[in-house]
Amino acid sequence: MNSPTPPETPPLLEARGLAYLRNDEPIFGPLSFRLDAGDVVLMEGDNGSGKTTLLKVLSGLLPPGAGEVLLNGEPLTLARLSHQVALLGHLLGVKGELSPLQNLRFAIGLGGLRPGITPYHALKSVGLEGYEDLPLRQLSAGQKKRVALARLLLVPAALWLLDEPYANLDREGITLVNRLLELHALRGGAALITSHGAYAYTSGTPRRIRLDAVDREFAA
Amino acid sequence: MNPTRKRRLVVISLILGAVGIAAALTVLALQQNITYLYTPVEVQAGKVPPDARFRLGGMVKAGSIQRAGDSLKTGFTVTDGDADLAVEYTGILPDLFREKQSVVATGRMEGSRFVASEVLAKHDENYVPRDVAEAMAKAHKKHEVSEGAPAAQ
Amino acid sequence: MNPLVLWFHKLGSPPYFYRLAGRLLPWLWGLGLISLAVGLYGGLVLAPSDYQQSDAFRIIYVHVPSAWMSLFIYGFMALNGFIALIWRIKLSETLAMAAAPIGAAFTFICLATGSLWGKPMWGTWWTWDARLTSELVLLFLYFGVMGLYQAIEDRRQASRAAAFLALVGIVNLPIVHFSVNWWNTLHQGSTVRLFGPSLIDSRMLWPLLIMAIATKFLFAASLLSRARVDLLELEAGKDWARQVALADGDAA
Amino acid sequence: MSYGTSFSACRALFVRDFSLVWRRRGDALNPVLFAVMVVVLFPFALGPEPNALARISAGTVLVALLLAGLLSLDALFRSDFEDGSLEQLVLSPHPLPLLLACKIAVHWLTTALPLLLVAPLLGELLYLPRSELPVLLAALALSTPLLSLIGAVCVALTVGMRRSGMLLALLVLPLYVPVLIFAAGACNAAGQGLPVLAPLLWLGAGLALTLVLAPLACAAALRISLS
Repeated sequence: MNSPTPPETPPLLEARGLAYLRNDEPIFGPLSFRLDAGDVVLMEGDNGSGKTTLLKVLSGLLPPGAGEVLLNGEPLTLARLSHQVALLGHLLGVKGELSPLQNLRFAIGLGGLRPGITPYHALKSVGLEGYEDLPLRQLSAGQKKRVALARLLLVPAALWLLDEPYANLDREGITLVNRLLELHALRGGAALITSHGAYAYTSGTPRRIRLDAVDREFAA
Repeated sequence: MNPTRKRRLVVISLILGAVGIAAALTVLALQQNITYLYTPVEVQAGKVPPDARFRLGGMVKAGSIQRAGDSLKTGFTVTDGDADLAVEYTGILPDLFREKQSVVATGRMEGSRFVASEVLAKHDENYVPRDVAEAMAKAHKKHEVSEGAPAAQ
Repeated sequence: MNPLVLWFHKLGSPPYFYRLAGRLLPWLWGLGLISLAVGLYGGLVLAPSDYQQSDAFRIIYVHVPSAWMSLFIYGFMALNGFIALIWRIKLSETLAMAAAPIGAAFTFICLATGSLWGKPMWGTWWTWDARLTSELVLLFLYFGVMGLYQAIEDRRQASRAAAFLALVGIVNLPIVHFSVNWWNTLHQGSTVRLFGPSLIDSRMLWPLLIMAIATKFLFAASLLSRARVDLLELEAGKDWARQVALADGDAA
Repeated sequence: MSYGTSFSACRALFVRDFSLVWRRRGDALNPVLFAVMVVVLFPFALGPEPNALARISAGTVLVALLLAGLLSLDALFRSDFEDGSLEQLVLSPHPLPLLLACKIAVHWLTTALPLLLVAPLLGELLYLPRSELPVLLAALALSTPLLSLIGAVCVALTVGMRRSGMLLALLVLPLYVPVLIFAAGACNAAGQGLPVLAPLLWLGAGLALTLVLAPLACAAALRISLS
């Protein structure tokens, strides 16, 4: 995973003519794009343009209305759902009653552990040293988000799907997200992040996709 | 083995195992025989424990109905062909209650008599026009007399 | 492609189904009402009265066909639900959900007429025996399917969830059907048999069979009427639906 | 790179759900209190005559426990759905039916098992004949897992709804009827000295099937309601 990806390997994630309909109303799409190892793509769109829905379709939570999602060249099915995907949604998936450490241990049990890192390390690198055993309920919204970011560091998923990762974060937190994304890209991972445009991934030159620009085809 | 296929195999073998266990338990349960009602022969064989409230099923024996003149009390005999049981009931009987009619009575044994608190008539799945029934009755009359005679003794 | 498969594909397309159903409907209603009239006349007037139950047995001409329909429609609903869940065919979702209230109505008729019949014959309106209880559970299952369908906003998700519930509830069907054979119940066994001779005189049987056919036609007719409206609502954004609405507006 | 074994995923789920229940241990007692309250209402309504109460005692305890279980059912996926943990569960690389089976098991252990433990007390309140108690407990031991499993499938179907209480009851109760009939049948038979094995065997057969099929159905239902 750490070696640079040769060009002939299939892309980590590919969307082909992807669209989603609710009550026959198109939510987004059709959309085609690909993500290779090392890519960070910023998915921009206004509120209600279907960013969250897109991430749910890409992670396999929602069946696509049209088109298909390919992970490593293979179509996404229920059986091979998300072995490679970590989703950070609007809802963080952490429990207020439990401490950061307990939350992370559960995430590891569920999703596996990336070699060479421990929950303590992960909490330290998101700036939560000293908060390991406090119930999450007592932390601020931004700190909860950091716990969720620490989860991404721990689980061995190559593809990160982040829904508005900058929301609720202070300036320092925003730089933290950018640093984590850079690190992930350098390690051969890829990330798709959504934003309504107020904040953005600034380091490097990320590819940007406008979600509301229907019918625009993006090739890598 | 490919993980998808392995998972499918596990699921299928689990389902088969569950179906097997369920089938075995069902066979055992069917041997136990859940009864909605007991017949006189079962009652006399002692299958019903004393003091149990149960349903008695059978045919009202011809000529066994005795109505008390001054009350709603009715006595009759329920038979299943092999055994008879005297039944006592106080109350209004359903329209269909008559001789040679299937009935289901709920109650308990008091001595050798069955005291019913409820009597329901069970009609069978046969529907016959009245004229046909009369014709059949005529044709079978001789047969029925010879059949009824030993039971009356 | 096989012409039959092709036809099914065509049938699955809402505009085609809408037009086909529109053409079939007058026939189905007509045949249904005619056979209903014939069946009722035959059952209530022509059929001789029973030697035991005299005229009370005539409830059979409403009770038994609705009992058959209550099971048949549930099976139909579950089958369409299965197709909807596996192949995600919109028409199947619509048909399954359109069938539920009709099935509930037949189940209710069956229970009500059975109750009316039970009072004079058995001596009770209701008894908790296996056949009656499982039929009541069937009614509740219909209510559950309808309630779940109403409760979810997204129509297609709602019909998939409700179809799933219908599939879970299908365990009840064999219980209803075989309850009289499995347990020694107050309810009598089946009179009309698919295999072997029926236990009913032919003069009494034919109106019953006509009524069975009439209820099938009436079910098909009301199902198609309901499904047409539902499809139009579901596809309100599509061109064909707009054209239908415009045509109706012109006609009015 | 390892995704961990399914066993460790189940263990993590057990550990988390039990610690959550421990953190909210006050709530965990509510079903028990509810069942006690329901049972206490019966002597008020029917009069305190021991014979009358004894006749209905087994059935009343069964219904009280069934209703208490129904009330606690709604919480099975509620908090996981509201904080996004349910999405993480569905996205886990491990078989969803297995994970759900673990969740249902924790739910049964923390809500139904306490009810099972107070059942003798509830029976005592209603003058349950001593001879019926073992049969009642056996029937409960077989039927409460069945109720949890069947209930979980219905909860999974209503998981996205804000107010699902009445609807859930409408979906669940028809499916509970056969379980209740067999459990009550065993108790009644015991009360009259009739053989009790057959209804218990039916419950066992149902449990064996549901144990495998309900988690699969629950997973399918959950995917429908999350979409």
